[in-house]
Amino acid sequence: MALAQPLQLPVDLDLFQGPFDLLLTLLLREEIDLFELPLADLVEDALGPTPIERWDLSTASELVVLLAALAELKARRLVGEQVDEEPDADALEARERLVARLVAYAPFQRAATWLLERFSANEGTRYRRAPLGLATPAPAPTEDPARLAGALNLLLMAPPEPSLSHLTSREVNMPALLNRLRNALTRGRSVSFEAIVAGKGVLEEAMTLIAALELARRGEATLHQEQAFGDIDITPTRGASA
Amino acid sequence: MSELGRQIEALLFLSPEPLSLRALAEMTDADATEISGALTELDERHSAVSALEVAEIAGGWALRTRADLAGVCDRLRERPPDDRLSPAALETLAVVAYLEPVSRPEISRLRGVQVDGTVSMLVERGFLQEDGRPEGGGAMRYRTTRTFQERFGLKGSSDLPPIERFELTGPEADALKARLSQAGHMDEDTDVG
Amino acid sequence: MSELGRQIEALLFLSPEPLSLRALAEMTDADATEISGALTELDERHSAVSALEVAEIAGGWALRTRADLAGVCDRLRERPPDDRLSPAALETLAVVAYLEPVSRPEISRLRGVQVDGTVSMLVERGFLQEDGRPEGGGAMRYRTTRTFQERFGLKGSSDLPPIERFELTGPEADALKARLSQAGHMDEDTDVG
Repeated sequence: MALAQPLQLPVDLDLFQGPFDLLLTLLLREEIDLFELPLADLVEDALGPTPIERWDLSTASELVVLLAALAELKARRLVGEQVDEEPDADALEARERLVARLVAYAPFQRAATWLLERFSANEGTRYRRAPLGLATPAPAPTEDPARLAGALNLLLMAPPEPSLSHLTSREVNMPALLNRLRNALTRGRSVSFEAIVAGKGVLEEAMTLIAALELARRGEATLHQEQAFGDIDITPTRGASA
Repeated sequence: MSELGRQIEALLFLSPEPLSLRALAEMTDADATEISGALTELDERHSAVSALEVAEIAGGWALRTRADLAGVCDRLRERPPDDRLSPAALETLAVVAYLEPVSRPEISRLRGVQVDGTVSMLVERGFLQEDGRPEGGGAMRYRTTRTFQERFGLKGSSDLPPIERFELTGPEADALKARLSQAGHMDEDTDVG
Repeated sequence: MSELGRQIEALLFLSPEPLSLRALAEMTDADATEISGALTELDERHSAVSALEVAEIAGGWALRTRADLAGVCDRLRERPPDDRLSPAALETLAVVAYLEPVSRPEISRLRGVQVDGTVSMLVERGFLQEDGRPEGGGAMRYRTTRTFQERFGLKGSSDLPPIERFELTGPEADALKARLSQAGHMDEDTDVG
């Protein structure tokens, strides 16, 4: 990597960050004419109320002393004076101190250039900044989502047809029972209720009883029961049957 | 990838800051050699095709997005409007990075300017932090931060070139002195006024 | 992996919350079909060996660590956070503890640095609390909390070690000195200089 050359700073008054920049520029870029530098403006900017970085007062005063001495030398030369002598002692001292500080500071200026390269080189990478709490890993599953589907499916299924098996396995209807009773009564003088319903289901038994009661109501038969819960004799009424 | 590699990937992914070898070792019950091996393995797996890379940075290891994806990343997370640093800010950072902990008056003396505003700005942007006052009182001293190391791609606070490398060479310093002595004595021919 | 896949990986990696298909599409200038394809591709690349997985969660897509790594992730979470007080925090706490109630501008003047960030952080961490504005208006003032006292093992707000040296001079310093003595933190005749 090439080291930044503090001796080759760009000449741009807006870029002066401090007295050292100005000093370097003045000393090392001879094409800047001292008289072209708006010295008063520089000093005012540097020490005024609103600079980004006000010049350190002692540094600024040393620089001003030096600049004044240089300006004086130059002015005398311009009017044709022979100028051999050194600037005055103050200016010499200021010069020594400034050079020493310049030499001491130069490494940091170069390091700043190195930092700038790093700054640019690392511009693209981005770090994750999610707080730890937010970055919850997937918890180990303790429930099977299939159970959810199962639960909903139960709600979505059509209800089963109610079973009629406990009621009857066969068609039972009243007109058929009445006809069966009437047929039985034509064959004998009387029939036993129990004989008729033997082997039938409870429902058919109950409906046969209702059919017998219906025949009695219509006057086609009489019912006789010897004792409670005993058999019932069903006897056709004389002349009632066809 | 090894189980240790997977564990390290998970840790680097979750951690909001770079993790040191030691921290990784503690959390995975592995030793430093194993960790280093797993980091290499992890980096190799990512290097081929991934948007991510394993980086040694700011005193530890981190997963980060690759530089070529900066464009799309900025669409998610806008960069601060002025991400640039002025020469004044860079020089101040250089002084602090090499001399830390160092106080504002010390930086000022070295730079020849008052640095209060610049230091405050650098603290605000997270590149500098306060580091206490010296025993016996005195000005607050500053040091660079982990953010500084991350942003400048430094592995740690000592990951800087030796300052000697930046010093003016003897001849350079002598030339400077000579030039200054000659200033005002420029050759009449070149002097057009 | 496709460039779109890489972009999406970077976005999911950086985002602290899941990103919707629409958000991903906007940031990558791709359409939903392309995004879905790239998500599948990304998931496949991660599924084989990675510690991470692409998950559709809470209305969007996210990268997250796999469930089988919960153990090591918990060890990261359980690590004691670095909650040491920075020098800036300690000094700010000291100013508030001895002078409370005290405003940010007052702390700032005494410390010679901006304290907004530090005060906010201390409020967030429960060491400081707001204590109202002075009669007639002015900046919000702060005082220390019970948490602060517990952390420092103090029995109460007046249970602070006495100030034994006071070297500042000037009108502001005199006012400061009066305030410290009134609060019982310093003897009237404490050595000046």
